Amino acid sequence: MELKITGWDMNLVAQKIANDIPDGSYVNLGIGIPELVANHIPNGKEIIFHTENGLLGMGPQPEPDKIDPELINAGKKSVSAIPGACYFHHADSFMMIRGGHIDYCVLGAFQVSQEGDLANWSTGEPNSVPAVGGAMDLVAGVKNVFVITTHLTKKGEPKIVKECTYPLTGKNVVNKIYTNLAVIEVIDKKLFVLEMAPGVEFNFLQSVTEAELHTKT
Amino acid sequence: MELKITGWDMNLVAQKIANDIPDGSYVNLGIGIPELVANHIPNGKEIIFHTENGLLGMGPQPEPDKIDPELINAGKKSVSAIPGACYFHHADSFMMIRGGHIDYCVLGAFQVSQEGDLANWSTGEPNSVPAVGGAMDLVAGVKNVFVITTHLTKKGEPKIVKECTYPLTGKNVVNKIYTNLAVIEVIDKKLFVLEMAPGVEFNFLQSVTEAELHTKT
Amino acid sequence: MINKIFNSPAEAVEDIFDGATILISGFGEVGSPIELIHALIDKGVKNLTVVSNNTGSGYIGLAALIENKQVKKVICSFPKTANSVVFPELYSKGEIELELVPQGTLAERIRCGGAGIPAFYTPTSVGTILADGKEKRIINGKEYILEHAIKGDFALVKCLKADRYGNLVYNKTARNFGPIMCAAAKTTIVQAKQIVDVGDIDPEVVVTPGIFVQRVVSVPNPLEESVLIAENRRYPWN
Amino acid sequence: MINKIFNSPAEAVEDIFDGATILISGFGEVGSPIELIHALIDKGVKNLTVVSNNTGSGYIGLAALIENKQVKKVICSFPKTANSVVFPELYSKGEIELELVPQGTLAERIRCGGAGIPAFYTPTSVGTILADGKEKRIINGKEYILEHAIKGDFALVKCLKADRYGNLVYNKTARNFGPIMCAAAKTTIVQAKQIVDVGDIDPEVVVTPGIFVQRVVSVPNPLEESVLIAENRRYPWN
Repeated sequence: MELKITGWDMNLVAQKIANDIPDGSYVNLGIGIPELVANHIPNGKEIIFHTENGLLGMGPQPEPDKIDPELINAGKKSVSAIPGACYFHHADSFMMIRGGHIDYCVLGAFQVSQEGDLANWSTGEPNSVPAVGGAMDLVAGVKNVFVITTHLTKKGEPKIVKECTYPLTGKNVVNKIYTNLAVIEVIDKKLFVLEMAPGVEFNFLQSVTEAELHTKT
Repeated sequence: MELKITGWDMNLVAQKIANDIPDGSYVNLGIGIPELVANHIPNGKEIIFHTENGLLGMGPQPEPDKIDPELINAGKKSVSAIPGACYFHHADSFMMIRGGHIDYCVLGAFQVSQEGDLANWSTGEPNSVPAVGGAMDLVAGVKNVFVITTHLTKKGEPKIVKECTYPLTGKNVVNKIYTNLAVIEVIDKKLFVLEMAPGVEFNFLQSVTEAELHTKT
Repeated sequence: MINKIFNSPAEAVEDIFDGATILISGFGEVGSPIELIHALIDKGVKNLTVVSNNTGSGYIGLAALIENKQVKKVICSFPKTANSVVFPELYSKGEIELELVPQGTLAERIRCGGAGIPAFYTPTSVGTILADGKEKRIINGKEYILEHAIKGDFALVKCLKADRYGNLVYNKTARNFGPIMCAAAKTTIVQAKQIVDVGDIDPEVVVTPGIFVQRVVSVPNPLEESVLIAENRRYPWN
Repeated sequence: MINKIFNSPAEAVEDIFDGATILISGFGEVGSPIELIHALIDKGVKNLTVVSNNTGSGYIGLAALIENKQVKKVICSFPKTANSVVFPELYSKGEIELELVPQGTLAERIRCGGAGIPAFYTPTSVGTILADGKEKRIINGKEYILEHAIKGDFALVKCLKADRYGNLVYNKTARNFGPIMCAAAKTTIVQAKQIVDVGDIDPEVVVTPGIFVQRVVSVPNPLEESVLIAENRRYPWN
């Protein structure tokens, strides 16, 4: 399937997430597109970013002359530490995640099911090397799990499906899905469309979504 | 029973323990008589004392003008910290104990059984307030559990018994018993006399010990 | 903007409710948040479950809270100390419940409460009456018992320095149960001797990351329990 | 006298034996004890089980140890990174075993190894294939799985400063798995950029207490994995 409608730019999607996260939240951003969210925090909002490799209060990539090779994020890129940051070891870091102390995480997805299952760590291909990282810990522990993703795969297949065919990261864990076409909330194992990109109508959205969609009336 | 033989002074018993603990050991001393051990570490031996309320490298009671009310030992007495000491929280402190990182602990006893069971936290009296502190953690986790005690109770009853009648602190946990009359090792659930105080003979020692004693021949 | 600083102990404990489970830091008086406890006495909520290593001394702080009949149950390892009078008396009259827990098990149960670990196996207390009724399990040939996490509705904690993010450092052995209790409560209320600017505490030496703290109140000159006891003081003040 | 300082990486790893389980610190290259790993390559023991978050990059450090066919099995959360070539190739040929563990579960299993906790329940991986075959249990209405502690015969760890007691501090996010691995191994071997006098590290800021460390070796100018990879270097040196 090829879309005529490209919808929102992913930076705009990231901005929507940044707007939806309340002031004072503790937030963990997944590697890749989720990292865009950090660029869009509105002025005056204080958000504390957690990176699971042992830093609370992660700041932006530093100027080249300020780089410390031992200060990185979970994506292994150089970052900085804001005033008021702190370092800790991995067990303490995942205590924050598993213990429900992180308010929001933003993750990418291969698939999200209509019951809020997430598949984002493995395509299940037999010859690939499986790698899970902290994804399963995040979805099991973080209070609100947001997914940011293109609505369709590069091949044009729906990513929001009735049931995930890829190996799960967690069951019934996703709270909101932000795509280039819509913002969708998972409530009681049902998907409710909160917002659609300009030019996108409900029937069209449903036609590019395998899972059943609902509207809040 | 009243003993004609008083045997070693408890300071001398503490000194024997101090001599038996190897250089470089990490040691936790119980409250009361066990604390005497710290006074008898031979010159040149470096022993690191752990106190379960969060200090490794506990030093002696400080001069009155050096007292910090927030620096205490498990007996809630003022202590000092040696150079190279460190502070930590209670979960980390008992990680050291339960995880088998402490080499020796020295504890008092109400009773020790011939299989090395220890009772040292409760007399089981119905109206008393039970209080266990860290005793059960220490006997469960520390590599070598030494008991220091008078051989008999104040009423003259044996403390080294066939079976403890008081509630246990742990089963098969004691490695060595140091009393005013003898040093006794627990090997394979049997008690072997290693040394007797001057004037104490084996038959006499057995007569004031309910548990069966053996000699290493 | 994040600002966890409250104006007074009274304001900081304002929403503590009847029947709440409260974790209270301290090993004896060292690390005990006396001013927060006294604010809770002023407030007067009842039927509390208190998790703390001891039960207080004299008629100050935790002992005064118990004396004031606000505590239904205590979970602790050592409910008597040299000057402990209130708890032993109520306990012998059957007027307060006690769950006695080995100190290391208490610490680990609290840590697990903050870490999202609901239960764990431990060798401590195996073969003793404190293991009675607990699930036993042989793992790699050794016997263990199952223990469950402890979580608090609130934690009352004392520290040395705090910033508006809730980052904390402690003084010496006053650290004790503070860091693990901060993480194990829904609402953690901290009294700090000193409030410092964000950035003043080196990120390498923060002991309690701010994420584990919800409220901070400045108590620059905290009372010393043992001094007050020596002066025969009681709270509410006699 | 306590002196845990060894003269060289070679001397410090001298008694590592065939079939040993080795915990190796680091998140990617950050915190990875490259000089200790290279000493282990020089020594040449085999059939090792390596517990580490990743599997190394290029042909340096951990990747070189694997390339040298010394590793039978890796226990890790993320066995591939940008420049990861060695492990994926051996794995696809079935020449190395992999136990894939979620990162937080890996950290907690290691912590429990050091804490004398043999097993614990966790919500992580419930409902996924990584929970297959694991004991499930409902606690307070929620499903958990049972996970077991990981202990090492040895740990190889990198830190910033150490003293002769083995007290350690780390630099920034190079702390990662170091502190928990130190506690979880029978023999913990640490490479420090700087050896300082006992007493130089403030007791309030020690991250790893010396009790968890058996050997310290000075490596004042540790290699940087990514720099070497950019230069197409391999170990043993090409």
